[in-house]
Amino acid sequence: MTVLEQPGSYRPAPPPAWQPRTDPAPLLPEAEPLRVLGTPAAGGLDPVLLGRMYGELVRGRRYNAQATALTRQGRLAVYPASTGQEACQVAAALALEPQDWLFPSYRDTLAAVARGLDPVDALTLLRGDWHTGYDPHEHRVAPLCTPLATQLPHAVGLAHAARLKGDDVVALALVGDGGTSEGDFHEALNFAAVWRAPVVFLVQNNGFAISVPLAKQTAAPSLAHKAVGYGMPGRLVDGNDVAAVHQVLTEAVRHARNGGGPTLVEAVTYRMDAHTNADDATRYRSDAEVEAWRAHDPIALLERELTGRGLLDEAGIREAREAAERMAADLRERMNRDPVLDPMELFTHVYAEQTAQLREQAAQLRAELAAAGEPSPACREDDGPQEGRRR
Amino acid sequence: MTVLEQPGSYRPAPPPAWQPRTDPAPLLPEAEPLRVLGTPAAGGLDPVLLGRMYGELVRGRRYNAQATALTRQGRLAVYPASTGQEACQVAAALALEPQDWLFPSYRDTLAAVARGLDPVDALTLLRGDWHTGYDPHEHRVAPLCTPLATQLPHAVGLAHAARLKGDDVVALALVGDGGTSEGDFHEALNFAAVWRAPVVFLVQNNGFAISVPLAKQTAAPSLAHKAVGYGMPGRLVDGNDVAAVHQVLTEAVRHARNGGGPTLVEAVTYRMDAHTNADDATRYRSDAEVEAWRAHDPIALLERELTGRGLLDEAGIREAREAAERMAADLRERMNRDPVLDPMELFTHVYAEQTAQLREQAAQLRAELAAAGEPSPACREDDGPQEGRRR
Amino acid sequence: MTTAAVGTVHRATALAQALGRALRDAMAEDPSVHVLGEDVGTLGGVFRVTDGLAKEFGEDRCTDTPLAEAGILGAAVGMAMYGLRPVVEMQFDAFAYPAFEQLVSHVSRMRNRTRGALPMPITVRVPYGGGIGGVEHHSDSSEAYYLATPGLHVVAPATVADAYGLLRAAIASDDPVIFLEPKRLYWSKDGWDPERPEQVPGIGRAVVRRQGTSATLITYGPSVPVCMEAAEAAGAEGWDLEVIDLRSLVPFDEETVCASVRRTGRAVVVHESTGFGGPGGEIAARITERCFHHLEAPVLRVAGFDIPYPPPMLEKHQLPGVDRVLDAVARLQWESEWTSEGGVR
Amino acid sequence: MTTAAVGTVHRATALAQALGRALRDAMAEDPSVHVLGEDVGTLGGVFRVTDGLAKEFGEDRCTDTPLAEAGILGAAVGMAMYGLRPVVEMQFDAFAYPAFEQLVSHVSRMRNRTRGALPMPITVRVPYGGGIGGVEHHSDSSEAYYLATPGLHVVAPATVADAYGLLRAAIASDDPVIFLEPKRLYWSKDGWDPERPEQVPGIGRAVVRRQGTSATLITYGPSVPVCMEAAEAAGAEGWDLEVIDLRSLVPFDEETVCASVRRTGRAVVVHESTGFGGPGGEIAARITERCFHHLEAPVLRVAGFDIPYPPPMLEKHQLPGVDRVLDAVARLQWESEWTSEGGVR
Ligand SMILES: Cc1ncc(C[n+]2csc(CCOP(=O)(O)OP(=O)(O)O)c2C)c(N)n1
Ligand SMILES: Cc1ncc(C[n+]2csc(CCOP(=O)(O)OP(=O)(O)O)c2C)c(N)n1
Ligand SMILES: [Mg+2]
Ligand SMILES: [Mg+2]
Repeated sequence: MTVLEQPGSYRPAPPPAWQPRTDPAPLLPEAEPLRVLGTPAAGGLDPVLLGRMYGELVRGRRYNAQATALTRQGRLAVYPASTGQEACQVAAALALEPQDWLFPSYRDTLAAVARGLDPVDALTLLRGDWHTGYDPHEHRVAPLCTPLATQLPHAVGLAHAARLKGDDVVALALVGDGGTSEGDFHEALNFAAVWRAPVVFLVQNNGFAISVPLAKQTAAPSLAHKAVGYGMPGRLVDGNDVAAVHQVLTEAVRHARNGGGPTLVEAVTYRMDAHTNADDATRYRSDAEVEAWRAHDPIALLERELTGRGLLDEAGIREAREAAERMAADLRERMNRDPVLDPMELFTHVYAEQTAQLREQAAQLRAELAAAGEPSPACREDDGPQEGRRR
Repeated sequence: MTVLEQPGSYRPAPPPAWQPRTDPAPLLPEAEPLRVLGTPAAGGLDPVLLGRMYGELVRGRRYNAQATALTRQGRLAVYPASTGQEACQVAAALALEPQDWLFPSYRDTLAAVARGLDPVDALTLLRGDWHTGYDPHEHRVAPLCTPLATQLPHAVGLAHAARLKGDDVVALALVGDGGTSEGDFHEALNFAAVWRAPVVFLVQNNGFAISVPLAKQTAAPSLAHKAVGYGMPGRLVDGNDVAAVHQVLTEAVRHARNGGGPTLVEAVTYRMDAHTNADDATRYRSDAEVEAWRAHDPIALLERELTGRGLLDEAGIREAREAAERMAADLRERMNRDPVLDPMELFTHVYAEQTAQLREQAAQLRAELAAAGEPSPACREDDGPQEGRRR
Repeated sequence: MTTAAVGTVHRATALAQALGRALRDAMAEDPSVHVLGEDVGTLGGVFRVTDGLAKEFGEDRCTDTPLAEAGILGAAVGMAMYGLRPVVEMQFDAFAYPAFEQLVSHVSRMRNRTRGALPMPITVRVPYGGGIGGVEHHSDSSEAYYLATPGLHVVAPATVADAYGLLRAAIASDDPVIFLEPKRLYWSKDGWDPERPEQVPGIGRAVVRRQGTSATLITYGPSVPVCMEAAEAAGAEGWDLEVIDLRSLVPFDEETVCASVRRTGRAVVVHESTGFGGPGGEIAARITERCFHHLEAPVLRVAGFDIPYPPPMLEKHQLPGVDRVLDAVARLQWESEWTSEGGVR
Repeated sequence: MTTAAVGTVHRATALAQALGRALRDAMAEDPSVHVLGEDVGTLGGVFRVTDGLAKEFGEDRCTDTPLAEAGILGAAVGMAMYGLRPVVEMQFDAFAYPAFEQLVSHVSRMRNRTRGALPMPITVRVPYGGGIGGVEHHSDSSEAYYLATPGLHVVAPATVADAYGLLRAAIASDDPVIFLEPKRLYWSKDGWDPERPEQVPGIGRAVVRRQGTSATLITYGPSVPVCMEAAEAAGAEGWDLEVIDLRSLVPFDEETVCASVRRTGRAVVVHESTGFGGPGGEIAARITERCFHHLEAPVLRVAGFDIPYPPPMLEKHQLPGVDRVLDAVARLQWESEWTSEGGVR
């Protein structure tokens, strides 16, 4: 049976014989965002996993703060913080197996770090260094994607390709509430459903696309309701409840892995910081709103659960914070070193084989640099494809 | 209150206070395509309207046949027939008020004709004459649109503009099942819902996008289920039941007119002819399937209803057919005359004011034509904007 | 308001603000002008160009749209069909690409398709070009795509006065205009007075920004200041350079350009966009076709390298600067060097 | 099979069939080659280029996708990331526009962005150009958009042998290739033998289709036969024209082109795409930069008018035909006419 032969494959039939392709009822999302922390369901959770998530959340919060600070020191060109959204970031990373792929958007540095990327490499783009500062194959993390929603069809294609090859690989793609309005969102979800590709879409609905609130973005009951229009299940989850997000994503990943096809997950969360360090959030939202969300902080929610159940004490909290500080210190230290970029590398990766035209232009730049007394650090005569400078 | 201020305008709230933007239940489509003909509901229908629809259906069927014949005589470059879909075409035209706008796709010549367009003008594009052979303002019919789904945001923008101006105008936009996969479909529906624009989307689900069956186009329970993801009502209707399509569209148009916003209507129908005269449908579907649909023919359905209720007899049927024959004869006759095109008009409408560059190029063509002994029929020195040749 | 106060104000008017002023004045004069785009309302745009418009004219006139560029431009088409004059903001150059089909297949052709019945008085504002330290996708020079699309006007101001005047002209135009805003000049000021805006001729007219006799630099948008600086520097080397600011690429002001080149006999086209297939090719070819026997040297081009726009830390190598312009001028065969090349002549 | 039989077969191989054969051979040799697009499977494509592939290799290798070009190309990006070699069919030129963002922002840049880690061995087949009586949107020559996008190769065959050879090369390339298929030549035949396909050099090599001494016609794709015909006709007027078929626009074979022009001293670039901002500008400018002192006349261009592609009944006026090419050749200043122009020289 090929991937495309689906059970009950539809043939058009006149209305008397018409049937829905699938039963819509099971595709509809929960009536309100799923919560686990603070509910009886939390009792069944693995304490080791919870502890790990706690450490990652604390580290992630610190990472967001440190990266934002680095923008003020001119060490980062820009930083779109995921402060307040750490539960989504961490749960996304932890829901995957090593062979799976993560497709982050430009805001998801943290998810990439939680998945194993070096915290400095993850910031390469944002510090103004090369566009992708890591080998995507190493941790199966696609480049941070800036054009909104365009990474979603990539995730579908990769998952589809893996399935065709018979590999056990699931792709998890992240997108914002604003990104759901793009045509690429629609096309990706439709392809995924038609191909039954093993892919999970996680919408981090943080209430805003820069300044535009959700009410101007959609009139849907919830973003998760979009799923039924593609014939895939929609799930709605409290995006600040790391256990709930992790549970929903793990279920969706398992469903995909077992051939069940894609799932759309909406995590309701909030962007506590401005859009980026360059944004002024007071222009479009009130402090009161922000404060209301602060009372629903993802770290606090988990901390409450863990301390309440005796799984975390003052020492544990201190330990987590200290680990986060160490990470931050290391990040600060390494980010304060100036990266060494080779201008000649501009011509190296445009094509597999450099064209005559680019050779000529490379020669021009090389001559200019030499004339200016700043020869290329790795000045090679041919400027042909070469290993990346840090590999 | 501005158009954009919607009741209950959403502000993000932490999940304990989370609510769906709207109740999804009323947005879901009927469980199976709505039928009116042959059901008790048909009893309440206006006999005059039914009679008019019958005449239009018969005329429409004949129009499709005649136009297809004209392709064989080389009088049309191509014709995408709507044979079998006449109920959708006719109902779409009749559901609108004169001030409303129709946005047809390339297959919807018939809807444009049913709305009042001259049958010959409606074929201008398809005969290889100028791209749009009519003034869209005259009958409020947008140009037949070839790039799939791209007309949908136009309809939204026009409806939105009319509403901003306080005009009582509804836009009805037609699209195929295949067209629902395009990003523009998604973006248009989303804009319409967010803006509460007075627009109705009619998907003619005829089972195929050229050769690609619906099963490879979507995995959704039905295309009408897509509506809920935008927060608009979805309706599912038997597309061969002209009374049912008319009823659903009329309701949707009224809803839009009353400020209720957009509706997505899926009409389940079937394309009886090949995709166009150039297509070979036997490559991708069986005769048996076509025959199954022939038993559910839109004209036969209405004929059965009308004759059963004594509203139509042999004479009436004959009369309708004769009227259709007269239309066909007139079409044949007028389409057999060679249209006179002015090559110099190529430069007339590119810009409001002709650029120096185009003036130069126009002069070149004029000289070439003169040298070849075929001067432009309306050879004017300036070739500036001028009235269309037939207006 | 005293003259002194006006002086204080106008010296402080940055290009971005002049654009905002143009939008405001156009909206005040003509109720059919509507602004739409991502974040143009409450926020006033990421570059604050539309700041205050939603407040002054209401959200129906200056509208935050859903995040979907094809949808925005497609809706603008429908609005234009109904008689409005939409001004669309694309947030950055590369984020205009999703709207490419609407632009090429509809915006540019609707008038022609309908034989004039449906004109498209749409202005598409595109913050464009590099030099702002923007990460990937925020520094594209995409004008080549628009140039090659008949039916569009393509405009790129370089001064505050032109920013105002050309945007007014674009909005007033009954044709679609791609309005390329040089991001890197958004905060530049040049003494423009918003209370007495100088008259800018309509779209399609180049301007000689500096008169000279030795050679002509032909440029537009963010490269205009670079060429002016290069021309100043060239004086020291004995070259008296003329600088032409094209202001609009379509329509192309061949007359002004060719008149200059026929006089100077030498020309360099300068732009930031990549060279291959870029505007410079068209301009150089056109000049050569029309002025061949006046040319002492081939028309040269100084452009971005034919590579994807570099990361911020390397972008200085991509941007045509004064040195590269002067290098090109130096290669305009001032000596008898070419005769030694062994050419046909 | 007898030689005679082979002869019968190969004389009957049309360009479209050779393309299908190239796909088939590539798929047979390399299991990572996947074809996807609208109607490519069961139907075999609207031009029947992919006929039989789904049957031979299964629907997972030759896949009818949903109707969404950005989705198709975007999925191809992901497939390429996983090591496949997707060959995407865009149904017609103008229907590639919805995929423009994926093409420009990802396909062309992914290798560069990732410093070589994620190459994009994607072939995008685009049936292009006019002359087939197609209604609006079915006859665009969109190569200018692709030319101006670094990271893409742009190829356009004109003969059956090149169709086969270049498509094989495109599929084998580790870089993305825009493969422009001249619709109007789909059914042309020129004696190519599928059993003994002649060797075609890789992408980036032009070919001199006709040697001549008076002037060089530089062209590609559907305009190649036009130029060949013009060259034959020119003989009668005493001109011995050289005809260069570029075969690929990117990389551009400057060497072959410049060598010819240096010899002939005169050149005309011919293409169907609109002139302004089209490939001809780049080619003419480049030749002039490199061969200035060998030129007896400016490099001229014969191109489509700068208008939206006309309706079928008028398209003959848009397409550069033999007469226009000869008119341009006649304007290459054969006499002393230019000296009388009063130019500087
Ligand atoms: C195609 C495209 N259009 C516009 C932008 C500019 N932009 C960057 S982030 C952003 C808002 C994104 O909102 P959302 O999807 O909700 O993600 P969030 O920022 O909230 O994480 C916009 C408009 C872009 N990156 N890509
Ligand atoms: C953007 C775009 N892509 C591809 C095409 C080519 N094309 C023309 S009709 C068609 C199938 C349309 O199917 P559907 O939307 O179901 O409408 P139907 O033909 O059944 O009326 C295709 C792929 C097109 N016109 N526009
Ligand atoms: Mg958001
Ligand atoms: Mg269909």
